[in-house]
Amino acid sequence: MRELTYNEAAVEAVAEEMRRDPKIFYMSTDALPPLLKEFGPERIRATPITEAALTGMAIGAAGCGFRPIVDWRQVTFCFVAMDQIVNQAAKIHYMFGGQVTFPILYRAAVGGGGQVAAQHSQSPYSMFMNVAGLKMFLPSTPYDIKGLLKTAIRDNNPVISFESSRLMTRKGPVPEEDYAIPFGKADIKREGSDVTVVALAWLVHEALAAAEELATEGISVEVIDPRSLVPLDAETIRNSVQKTGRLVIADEAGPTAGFSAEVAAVATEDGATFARLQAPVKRVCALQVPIPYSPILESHVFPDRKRILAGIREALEGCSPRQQTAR
Amino acid sequence: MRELTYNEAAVEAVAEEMRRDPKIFYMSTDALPPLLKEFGPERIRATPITEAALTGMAIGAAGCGFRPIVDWRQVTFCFVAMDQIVNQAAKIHYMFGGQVTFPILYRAAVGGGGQVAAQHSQSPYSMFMNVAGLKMFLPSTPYDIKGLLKTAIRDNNPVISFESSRLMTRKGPVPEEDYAIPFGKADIKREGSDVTVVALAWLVHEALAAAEELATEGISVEVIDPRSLVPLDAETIRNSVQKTGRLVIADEAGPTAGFSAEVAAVATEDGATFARLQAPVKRVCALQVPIPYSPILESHVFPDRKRILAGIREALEGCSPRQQTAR
Amino acid sequence: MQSLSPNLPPDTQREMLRRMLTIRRFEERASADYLAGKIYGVVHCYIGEEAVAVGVCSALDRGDRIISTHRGHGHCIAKGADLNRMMAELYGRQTGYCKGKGGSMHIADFGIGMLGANGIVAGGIAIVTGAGLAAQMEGKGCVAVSFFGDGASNAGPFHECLNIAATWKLPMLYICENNMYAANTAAAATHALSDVAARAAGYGIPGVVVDGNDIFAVYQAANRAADRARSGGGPTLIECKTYRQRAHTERRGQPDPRDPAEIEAWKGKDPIARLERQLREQGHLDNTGMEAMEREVMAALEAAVAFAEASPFPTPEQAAEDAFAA
Amino acid sequence: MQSLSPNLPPDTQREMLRRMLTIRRFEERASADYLAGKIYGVVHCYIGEEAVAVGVCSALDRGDRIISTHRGHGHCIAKGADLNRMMAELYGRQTGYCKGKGGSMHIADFGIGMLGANGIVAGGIAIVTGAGLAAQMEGKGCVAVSFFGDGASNAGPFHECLNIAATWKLPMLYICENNMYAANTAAAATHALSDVAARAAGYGIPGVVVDGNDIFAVYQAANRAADRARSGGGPTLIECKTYRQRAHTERRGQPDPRDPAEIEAWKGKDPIARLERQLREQGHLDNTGMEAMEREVMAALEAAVAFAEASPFPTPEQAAEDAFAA
Ligand SMILES: Cc1ncc(C[n+]2csc(CCOP(=O)(O)OP(=O)(O)O)c2C)c(N)n1
Ligand SMILES: Cc1ncc(C[n+]2csc(CCOP(=O)(O)OP(=O)(O)O)c2C)c(N)n1
Ligand SMILES: [Mg+2]
Ligand SMILES: [Mg+2]
Repeated sequence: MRELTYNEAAVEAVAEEMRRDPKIFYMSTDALPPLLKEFGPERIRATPITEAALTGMAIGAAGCGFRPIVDWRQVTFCFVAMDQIVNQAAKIHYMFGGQVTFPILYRAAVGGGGQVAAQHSQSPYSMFMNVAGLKMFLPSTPYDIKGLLKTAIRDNNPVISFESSRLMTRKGPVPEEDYAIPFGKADIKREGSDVTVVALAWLVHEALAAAEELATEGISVEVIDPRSLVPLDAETIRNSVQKTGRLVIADEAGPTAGFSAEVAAVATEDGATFARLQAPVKRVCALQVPIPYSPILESHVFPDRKRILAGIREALEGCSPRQQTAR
Repeated sequence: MRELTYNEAAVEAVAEEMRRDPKIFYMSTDALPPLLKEFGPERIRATPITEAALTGMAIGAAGCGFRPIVDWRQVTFCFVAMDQIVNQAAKIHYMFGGQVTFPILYRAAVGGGGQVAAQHSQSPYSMFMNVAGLKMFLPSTPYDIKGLLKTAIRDNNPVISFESSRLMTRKGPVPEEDYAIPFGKADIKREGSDVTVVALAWLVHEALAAAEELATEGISVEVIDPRSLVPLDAETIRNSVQKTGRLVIADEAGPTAGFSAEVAAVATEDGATFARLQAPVKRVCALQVPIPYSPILESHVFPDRKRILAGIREALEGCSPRQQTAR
Repeated sequence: MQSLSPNLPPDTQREMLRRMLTIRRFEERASADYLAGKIYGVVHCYIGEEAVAVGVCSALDRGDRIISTHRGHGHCIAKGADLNRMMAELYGRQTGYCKGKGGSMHIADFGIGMLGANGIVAGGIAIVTGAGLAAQMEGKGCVAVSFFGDGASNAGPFHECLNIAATWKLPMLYICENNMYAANTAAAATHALSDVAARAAGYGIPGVVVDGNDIFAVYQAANRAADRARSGGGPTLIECKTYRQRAHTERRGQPDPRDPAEIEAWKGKDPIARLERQLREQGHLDNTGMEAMEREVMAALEAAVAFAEASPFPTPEQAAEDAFAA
Repeated sequence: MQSLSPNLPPDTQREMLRRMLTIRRFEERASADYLAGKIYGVVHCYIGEEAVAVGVCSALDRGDRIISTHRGHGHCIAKGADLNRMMAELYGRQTGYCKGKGGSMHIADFGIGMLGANGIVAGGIAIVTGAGLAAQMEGKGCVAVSFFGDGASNAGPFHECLNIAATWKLPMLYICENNMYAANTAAAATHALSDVAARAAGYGIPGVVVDGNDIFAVYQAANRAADRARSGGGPTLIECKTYRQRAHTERRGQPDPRDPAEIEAWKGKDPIARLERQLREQGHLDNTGMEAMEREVMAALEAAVAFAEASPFPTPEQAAEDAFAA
C-alpha cells in the first residue's frame, strides 16, 4: 500500500470531502497552500487572527446549512475562542432543543517535543472532554487520521480533531479507496495478555516500542489506542483489563483530571473490570507543569518508552502479598 | 458563634484583606455595593464587559506589585478570558523562570439549580485542574470560604475561587477572629468507617444528609470535603479509603475527565489504597449533558442525596463473590 | 420629533404597531408569570425598546437571519416567532421552541431565520456573522442582522467581526441597542465616547446613530443598510439610542439603581405610544381600530398561555436527549 | 525623507544607532546559531523594524514598562536587557533570563520594566494595560507601552483594552508595528482600511501614523504620547509602518511568499543605514566612530555568546521547579 505522512493523510481527507460536498469550506489564519490551490480563496479562507470570531462564524454558517472547517492550527490559539467552543458550539444543539444541526470540524495540533515552550506545547484535550456536547479524537497513524477526519466531516455535530505535532511527518500506509473510521471504536494496536497499555498519539508508538522490548522477556503487552476521546470506547478498554488484570495509561498530557484519570475511572468503576484488576492503575504522563523550553528540561517533562516500560514493570509487580491478604 | 451566609463570609474575607493591604484592588463588570461603599471606585472597579481584558490586566498589575482580584461572576463568563487564564496566568511564572510573582485572585460562581439553562449553569472546575500552574478551591461552608479566600488573597500565585451558586445564601458559623485555611487540607466533615464519600460544595451537604439517613441503618459513612482542588489532599482521601475500603465520589459536574475521575485515579493508583479497596469506585455526578432549563429536566441531570445514597449502597455491595474469587 | 413615516402602506404601519404591542403585552405577562413562579430562571424584558427590533425586522425578508441577546423576546416576535411555542418554552414545556431546554435566554427559531437568544454578552455576534458569510456564499441577496447592547459593543467579538465583515463585505447589519446601561453599570462609565457608531469609521463602514424609540427612523436606517448589504456594499453599524423601562432582570425586590426621573423621562418617550399617536394623527388609526388591535393581541397572548399550560412538561429522561445530533 | 533629529544630544543619537545595531547583530547571530542547532524551537527576527523599538524606548524612562510579542528581541534590547542573559536563554541555559524555561518567545526582565515576549498574538495587550493601570494607581508619572503587530490589531484584546485605557485615561502607548504581514497573510487581506491608526477615533484618542523606519519620527511620536500619558491625558495609538526583512520565522528551506521586489525595496529603506547616513551627514559620526561602534557591538555579542556557552544547562529536575511561587 502507498505511504503518506500523517499530515498528508489529513489534507487528503479534507480535500476528498471538499470535492464531494460543496457545502464544506475552510477557515484558518493562514491558507493551506495545497488546498488553496485546488479550491480557491472562497472555500479556503485566510482570515484575520481572530480564532474566536472564526469559531463562532462556523456555528452560524453550520446552522445555515454549510459544513465549515476551522483550523485553529496550534491548540493554544483556540483558547481565545473558548467561549464559542464551550458556551456556544458545545451547547447550542441541546439548548435549542435539537431544532437544527451544527456540523463543524475544528482542527488543532497538540503536543510538545519541539522546544517551543509552555504556550506552544500543550495537550489540553482533557479539558474539552469535560465539556458535554463535543466529540473529539486524537489519532496516532496516517490511516487513522484520514478515516477519523472523514467521519468527523460527515458528522452533524461539532467535532474537534486533535492532531499530534510530533507525528505530522510520520509515514504510514493509507489505502487509495474511500474509508471512514467510526467514533467510539478503539484500535488494539497490539494484542497481549499480561498488561494493558492505553496510549494516545505519539505514545502509542512509544508503547509499542516498549511492548516490543518486553516481548523479548516473554512479557505480553496489549496496546490500545482509543482514537476517539469522546465517545470513548470503554468496552474495549474494560475487556482488555479483564483479560490482563493490569492497566497502564500513557498520555503526553499531565495527569490531573485528564484523559488518564478518566480511563482509570472507567476501569475501576466497572464491577467486572475492578474484580479482575490485579494491581494499582498506573498513569504514565507528563509532569504536571507548563512545558519548558530547554531540551533537557522538556524531555524530562514528557513520558516516553522508558517511563512506559517502568510503568509496566510496576503494574506487573502488583500489590505486595501482605496487602493482597489484607483484602 | 455568629452566623453568616456563604456570600457574606466571602465578602467579609475580601473586605478584611483589603483593609489590611492597600495593594489589593477589585475588578468586576458590576461593582459589589458593600465593597464599593467602603473602598470607593478606585479600588472597587466597575468595568466594561471584557473579562478577557480584566483577567489579563490583573496579570500585569500583579507583576507590578499589586494584588488584584477579578470577579468573573458566573464561571461562564470566564471562557472569553481563557487565553489569559491558560496561556498567560497559569504559565507566566514558570515560563519566565520565576523572576516575579503574580498574586491574583479570580472569583467564579459555579453550579446549577437555578433553572438558568446550559450557559449559566456550569461546573467546569475540572477543566482548570487539568491546567498546570493554577491553584483553586471550591468551599462548602461559610467558614471554609472565608478561610480559603484569605489564604488565596495572601498567596503569591493565581488562584481561582470557585463558589457554589446554590450555597450563596446558606448560613453557618464564622468566628470574628482572623483565620485562614491552608490549601491542600481536606476536611473530614463526618467521620465514618464503612464507606468514604468524597464530595464537593453543595453535595457535601447532600452527602451528610445521606450519611445521617444511613446511620439509622447502622452504616457509618465518612464524608470528605477536599475544599481545595489544586492542591488536592490525596493523603486524606487515601487514608480514608484504606480505612473504609469503599469510595463514592459526588460531584455536581459531569464525570468525564472530571474531578471525580481524578479522585478515582488518586485512590486506585496508590498501592496501599488499591490493596484495601473492596468495591468498584462509584462516581455520582451530573449527567454528561449541557444543563437544561425546565425544572423537571434540570433536577434529573443533577445528583442529589438520593443518588448518593444509591451510590453508597452500590459500593457497599462490592464485588460479587464469584468475581472476588476470580481475583 | 418623529421622523416622517416612509413609503409604507398604512396596513404595514399598523402591523408595526401590532408587533410592538405584542412584544409589550407578551413581556408584561411573562413578568407576571415569572413572579408567580410559572416561569423559571431569569427573564430580561425588552419593554421600552420595541421600536428597535420591529423597526429593523420590518426591513427584512423571511430569508434574512437575525441573532439576539439575553434580552430576546422582542427580536423573536419581531421576526415572526410563534407566541405559543415561545410561551411554552418559558413555561418549560415539551412544546416549547427548545422543548423546555432553553428558557427565556435561548429561544430560537431557525425556520424563520431567528438564530437564537444568547446568554453570553457579545456571544452571538460571531455566530450571526457566520450567517452573513453563509448569505454571501448562497448569493441570494439575503442579509444577516446582529442585535447587541451597548455593553456588548466593548467586547472583543464586536471588533473582530466588524473588521471581518467590512473586509469581506459581508451583507451584515450590526444593530447596537444603546439603552445606556449594561446591567447596573452606566455606558458613560465604560465607553470613552458616547456614540458607539463612531467606531464604524475605523473599519471604513457607515456608522449611523438613530433615535431608537422612533420606529420609522430605525426602519429607514435598517432599510438603507439592508439595501447596501444586498447589493454587495458590505456591513453597516446602526446605533439605536433607547432605554429599558424595567430593571435589568425581573426579580422581586431588586433595586433599580437608575435615577427615577430618568426612567420617567424615557417612559414619556415610549415608542409604542409614539407610533400610536402618529397613526392617529395621520388618520390611520382610531379608537375602534386601536381597541380591536389590543383585543386581538391579548387574545393571541391568552391563547399562547393556554397552549403553554395545556402542554406537558418534558419527562426527566428527555434530559439525556439532544446532546448530540444523529 | 528623514524627519529632523529632535533636540537630542549627539551622544543620545549615537546610542540609538548602537541599540539598533545591537539588535541587528544579535539576531543575525541568533539566526545563525539557530540554524546551527545551538538555539532551539522557533526564532522570529525583528530585523528591519529596529527603529520602532529603539525609537519608542528612547522616549521612556527606566520606571516605564513595556510588553512585547513573539518577535521580542528588539524590544528587550531597546529597553536595556542584558545580552548575556538573553543569549543564555536562547541557548537554553540556567543563567538565562528564564532559566532556560522560556526561550526566544518568552524573554522577560521585570527589573527593567520589560514584561515579556508573548507567544500569543495580542496576548500581551491586556497584561500591559494592567501595568498601565498599576502606573496610574502608583501615581509616579510612569507609562506603559504595548507593542503589537498589524495582525494583532484585528484581535479582540486590542479593542477591549483601547476602550478601557481611553475611558480610564490610562498612561498607555499602543504601538502597532504594521509590517504589512501576519505570518504569510497580507494585512491588505485582513484589514478593511490600510491604517490601523484610524481606529483610534472610535475611542476618542489620538491615532498617529508614522514612518516606522524613521527612528526620529517614531521617537517624536512616542515622546509626545508619553508626555500626554504622564500628564493624565490618556492613551495614544501610534502606527509605525515598517517591514520585516526576513521570513516570519527562521527556518531552513521555508519559502517566503512575499514579492522579492517588495523585500528589496524595503531593504533600501533600512532604518539603521538611514540613521547612520543622517548622523554622518550631520557630522555626528565618521568612519572611525562607526567602526568602533561595530567593534564594540560585536565584542558585547561575542561576550554574550561566550557567557551562554560557558553556562550550564538546567538539570532535568529543575523542570519541576517554578510552577508555583512560594
Ligand atoms: C461575557 C459576559 N459577561 C457578563 C455577563 C452578565 N451580563 C448579562 S447581561 C449584562 C449586561 C449587558 O448589557 P448590554 O450589552 O448593554 O445589554 P442590555 O442588557 O442593556 O440589553 C451582563 C453584564 C454575560 N452574560 N456575559
Ligand atoms: C492567537 C494566535 N493565533 C495565531 C498565532 C500564530 N501566529 C504567530 S505570529 C502570527 C502572525 C502575527 O502577525 P503580526 O501581529 O502582524 O506580527 P508580526 O509577526 O508581523 O510581527 C501568527 C498568526 C498566534 N501566535 N496566536
Ligand atoms: Mg445596554
Ligand atoms: Mg505583522
